[in-house]
Amino acid sequence: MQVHLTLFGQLAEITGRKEMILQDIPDSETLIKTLNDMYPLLANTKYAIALNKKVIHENTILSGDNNIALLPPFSGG
Amino acid sequence: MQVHLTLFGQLAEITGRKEMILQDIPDSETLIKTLNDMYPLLANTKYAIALNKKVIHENTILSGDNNIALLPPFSGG
Amino acid sequence: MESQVGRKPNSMIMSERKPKNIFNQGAIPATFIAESIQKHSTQTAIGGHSIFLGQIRADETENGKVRAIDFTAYEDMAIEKMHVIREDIFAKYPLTCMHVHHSLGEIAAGEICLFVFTSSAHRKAAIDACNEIVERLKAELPIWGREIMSDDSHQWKVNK
Amino acid sequence: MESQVGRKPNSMIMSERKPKNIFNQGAIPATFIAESIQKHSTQTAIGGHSIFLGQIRADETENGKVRAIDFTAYEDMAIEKMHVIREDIFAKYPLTCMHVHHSLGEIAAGEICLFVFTSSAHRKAAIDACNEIVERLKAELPIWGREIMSDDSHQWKVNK
Repeated sequence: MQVHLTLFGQLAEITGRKEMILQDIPDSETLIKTLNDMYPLLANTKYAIALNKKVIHENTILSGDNNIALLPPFSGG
Repeated sequence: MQVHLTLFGQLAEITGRKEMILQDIPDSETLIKTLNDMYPLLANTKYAIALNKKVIHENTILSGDNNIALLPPFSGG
Repeated sequence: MESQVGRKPNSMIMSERKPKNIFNQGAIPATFIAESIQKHSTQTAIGGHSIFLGQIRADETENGKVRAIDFTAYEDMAIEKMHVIREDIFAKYPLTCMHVHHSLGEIAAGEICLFVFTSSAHRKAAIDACNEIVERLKAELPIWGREIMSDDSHQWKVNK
Repeated sequence: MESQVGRKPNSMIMSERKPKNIFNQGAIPATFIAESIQKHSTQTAIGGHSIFLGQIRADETENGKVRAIDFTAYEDMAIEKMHVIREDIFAKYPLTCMHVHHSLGEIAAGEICLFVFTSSAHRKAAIDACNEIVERLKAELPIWGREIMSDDSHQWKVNK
């Protein structure tokens, strides 16, 4: 499964990328593991995963149509 | 004892006067009784008495130097 | 930065604060509020401002529709009392600034008659202080509003 | 008066409200705030306005002194989430109006980056709603602030 990611804030800074396409990502747990292998600094960074603009809290099946975003802790206001 | 009164809001309207000088007023209870005799509508009107810009809550001796004001319920803001 | 540190509330500075006139003849213009906000841009220790504005409502009452409120006050007492409130608020909250303006005279429906403005490093102090000032001002300041109806009759405003 | 009655919140009207863009490129000018206040003078059912303004602090941190914050956001998600907050707030409080503006881009110390503005007939609804919006906005909207130091190094802001 190919997924399209958008990265915000310090996550874009750590990875050097604001967008990313990854292959063979069936679910959100696989996504996290894959990202941690690619960017070890991410393993120590707190972030949430938003699927179609809603934060997910459990392992979730992903599809190519999903809008996936990695969100560091919010600091607006 | 002669006292000088300032009247505000609806109290000035009821009495038709913004200021008043009254004779033989030794204390605040006498002041209230005298005013009620002069202006019966005042007897049914809620107000506080301020002596030198502080509201008094008990019968208080008055002197000619006092700054006495009759204050209807506040409605600022 | 030194001038800001110097402005922080402490008991020595507080005892030197003088009573300020809070009264403004006529309505409070939006441009005055903007200027007041703008002046704080040099105070870079501020992180949050809280503002309360009182606006005259065209209430429908049993005596008709309110078109304006005519405010009068026992000004000397109100200014003295507001000074006590100001000292209490600065002692209770870590505020950077506090400004209070109340209209006198006839203020038309839709116009602003009260402007309370507090600023602090972190939002909670400014917000809580602003609310407390509004509550105390309404309960404690000798100010009276005469509601003027569209037929020019009037009745005395009652704060709830 | 009819247009105001038509603006009162009720479930039918609420379901028709569309998500509004809350983002503003650059700082929020005091004149914009004044215009926003001024526009409400025709709404004579309003008795109180509550305003919160977020201002950039020149914090002294272990990495230096903050001279600006550069804000970015996941705009689509933030606007959608703000819409949910707006619906919740209108359902919970009898508000006449609610406006929220947040800056994007680099905002210098002393400038305004957040403007929350609520209005109601009686003050309590406007004040409580304004506070709740600020709290929820900071906790729930995907917005990030990158603090830029006077030496142009940077660090990521953390909301407390």
